[in-house]
Amino acid sequence: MSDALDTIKLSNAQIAWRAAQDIEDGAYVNLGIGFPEMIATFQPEGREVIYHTENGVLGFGKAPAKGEEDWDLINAGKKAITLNPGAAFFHHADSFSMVRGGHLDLAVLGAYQVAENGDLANWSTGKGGVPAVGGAMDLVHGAKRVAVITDHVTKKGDPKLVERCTMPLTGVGCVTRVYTSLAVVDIVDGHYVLLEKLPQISFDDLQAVTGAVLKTGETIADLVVPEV
Amino acid sequence: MSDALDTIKLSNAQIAWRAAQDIEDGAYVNLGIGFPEMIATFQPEGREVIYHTENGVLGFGKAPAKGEEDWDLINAGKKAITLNPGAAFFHHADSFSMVRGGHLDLAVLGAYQVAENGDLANWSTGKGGVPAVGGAMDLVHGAKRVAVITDHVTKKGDPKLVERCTMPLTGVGCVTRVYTSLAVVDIVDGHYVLLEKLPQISFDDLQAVTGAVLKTGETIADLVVPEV
Amino acid sequence: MDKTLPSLSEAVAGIGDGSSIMIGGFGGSGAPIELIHALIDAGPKNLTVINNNAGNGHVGLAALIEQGRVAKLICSFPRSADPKVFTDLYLAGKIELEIVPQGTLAERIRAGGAGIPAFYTPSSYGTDLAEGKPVEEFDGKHYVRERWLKADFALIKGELGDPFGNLTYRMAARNFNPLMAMAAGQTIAQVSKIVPAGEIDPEHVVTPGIFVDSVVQVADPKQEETLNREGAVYP
Amino acid sequence: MDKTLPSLSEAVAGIGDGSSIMIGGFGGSGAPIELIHALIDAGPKNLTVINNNAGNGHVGLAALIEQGRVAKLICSFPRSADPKVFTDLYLAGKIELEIVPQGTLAERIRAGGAGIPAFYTPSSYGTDLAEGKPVEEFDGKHYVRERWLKADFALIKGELGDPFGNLTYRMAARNFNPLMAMAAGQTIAQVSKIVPAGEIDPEHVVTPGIFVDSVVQVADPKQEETLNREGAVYP
Repeated sequence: MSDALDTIKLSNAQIAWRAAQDIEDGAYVNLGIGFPEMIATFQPEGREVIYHTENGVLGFGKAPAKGEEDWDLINAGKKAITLNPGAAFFHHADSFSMVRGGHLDLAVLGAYQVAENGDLANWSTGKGGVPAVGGAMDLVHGAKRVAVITDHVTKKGDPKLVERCTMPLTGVGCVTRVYTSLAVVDIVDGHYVLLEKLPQISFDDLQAVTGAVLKTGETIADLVVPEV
Repeated sequence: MSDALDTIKLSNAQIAWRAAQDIEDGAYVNLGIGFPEMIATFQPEGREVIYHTENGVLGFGKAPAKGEEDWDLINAGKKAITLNPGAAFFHHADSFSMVRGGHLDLAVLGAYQVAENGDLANWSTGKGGVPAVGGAMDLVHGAKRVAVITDHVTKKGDPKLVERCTMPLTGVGCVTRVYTSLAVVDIVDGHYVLLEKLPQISFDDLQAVTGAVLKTGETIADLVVPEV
Repeated sequence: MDKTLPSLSEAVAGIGDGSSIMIGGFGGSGAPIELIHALIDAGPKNLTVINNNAGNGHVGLAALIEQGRVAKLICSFPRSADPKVFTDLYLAGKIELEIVPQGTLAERIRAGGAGIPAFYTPSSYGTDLAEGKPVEEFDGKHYVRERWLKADFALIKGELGDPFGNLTYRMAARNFNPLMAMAAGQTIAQVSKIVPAGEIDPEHVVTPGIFVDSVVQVADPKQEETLNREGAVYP
Repeated sequence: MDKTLPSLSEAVAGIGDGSSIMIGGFGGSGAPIELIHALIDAGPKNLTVINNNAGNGHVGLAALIEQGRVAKLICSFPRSADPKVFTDLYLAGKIELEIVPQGTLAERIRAGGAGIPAFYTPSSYGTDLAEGKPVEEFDGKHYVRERWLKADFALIKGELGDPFGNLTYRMAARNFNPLMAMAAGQTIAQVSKIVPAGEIDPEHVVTPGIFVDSVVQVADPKQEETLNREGAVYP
């Protein structure tokens, strides 16, 4: 099963592409460090999205050319960025006022596990090592919508969409939508609701690799993503 | 007695002059609206004092010439001010961070009553009308020293320095020094300690118009103030 | 992205009866007089207004109160040279008043904008204004718990504004304006000049555009103080 | 008023063993590398350091940790490309770590500077990081109570500074610096340039001088990122 999934599942870039399609024109968005940052690459033409980074920049743009980096102008992932017209700098308390105060339209984060009650685990595997949380526990509160992008299953094939998280929580009941390598799923009233799935996988096969019941609405749309 | 006091007591300007002598070079100071504002007039030569006003200005200077007022540049008393070099503007939350956060060296306020435990009543007579508190309840907390300037007695001759305030409190245990029209008094461990008195009044006469016991230290200095 | 609007009337058109409105300014400095007058023209009533003061004379906030539009005022200092309009209504029991220490008012609004539902402050401890509020001791000192303050709308006054809603202010006219911009469902700013995006140095932006919903230019804004010295009355 | 000092060594001379020190910066951006190196030279140990990270490579905060001067670190994210110095000491149980969510860290520091002893935040509710902290429900949602954070000293990095201690910052190097300036008993700032009083427009001051105790010029400050790419090691 897991092998079969590997041949049809979306790449990270494709998951990012799919998530990018739902970001409306004029949205204020924070993209988590790493994988979620890729979403900005796929911003649809004609839409203006204002990106926020925790370390005090609103309205940043693409990465600078190599050699053009200014290390005072970085994002939360410590990568060099550039500014778009209309950008602003501010300190960390103002930055997290934007986050916590409900001013962001969307935050997109990665996940170790997401539960059907909206709980998210993405900061610690709970296995020791050096703990590090960053801004994740703040980002899951306040943004009007919190979405997750993730592989549908772990490398071992275990479900990442579960009934209850077994790993240390980042936030409680915070996630409202999950974009996976196989499907797009909303979280509504403590249940998963399947919105889209890859046409190559049957509902039953998808349910089999999902750790909680997938409810469905009137229709299940095909999850169609171009090669990117 | 009250009539006799009237002939010897300091004027408001003289009380302000006396308070001004204790403000050290380099101090950050907030002067309450009205009477306390007069203290800035008597800043001793050679001392640089940085004045803070609640409405978001640090480092303001004298009033502008008549006709030169800019009504966007006012103090908490809504009077037009000017800026000294090194001034800064900030919003109200930052301004009260300076107040509440212990960054001011001194706040000087007027008083209806001061109690020997440091309680201050200066915002409401408790007699109805329109209540209005402004920044007084914030200023009494946070400044490293809170001083009061006041007539020693009310117009009716009642003591303003009392054992316990009978009027609505502005703050609890906040006042550390009182400059009156007859004396300079510290508040130490819940008691008044007389530091200076006008040479024209005897200790007993001063005690008679004071509503709580005046303790004394080793010496009582003469309160000597020029005509101003 | 273009948050600019062509007229004051469009800017306030969405404000309905019963709305709560933060209005910037400290006395006349930073008061969005033209937006308030547009609000008077628009007609909503039964408003809750959050402002440091209660207006002066017969313009701006005083005029809004005089027109009987304000059911409740949350402020720190409703006394001043000429707050007659408010005083008369208050003493007649026709307007509700919540008095908040000025620093607490600022912090409550900031907390509303910052997603902090409650905080502790030393201000007002042991006074009548702390009555009924939870008290806690930290490190041997007593503090009063205060709740955040939010509003449906904020009417604020800036100096420069751009299409993204980035704002600067003019001198002490800054006061409550940047805080209120953060704490309202919809923030409407009048500015002396709308400039193209990028013209405000990102280092000098005081209110980032994320806090602002619409920007309208009032090229030569009137000062409450000046209007009152001229004896102006609105409408 | 002249808060300028002629040398880094004088700026850090008052920092003794066992001090708590806030150090500005987010990663290398805004990190006062030269002040940290002067602190290494000065020699105090058993320090508690508050910083968003745990340093990188063998310069700045990482070097301070490597020299065994830091007993405890309060931070949000001690993981990064090369935090080997911290990681090794931590896994060997030789350094204490308090992990704080980044927004809570910023707000706790701001609260320390603003005289707010405690506040409620939704961040970390229901997680391991909220263990032992009071929880309260407001309007049907749960929040965790967090305490202010203060320090004996703050070492921060600005762009321009004047003799009054007024500061500006450079781009995203602002980050925690203005907050830490507010929350320390003594705030020591390195700036790229000291300018005469009045040269920083009062509208553009980010940290008003009241929050700053001393200012020292480091005309050409090094970036941690650049130093690490060069493989620099301090001392």
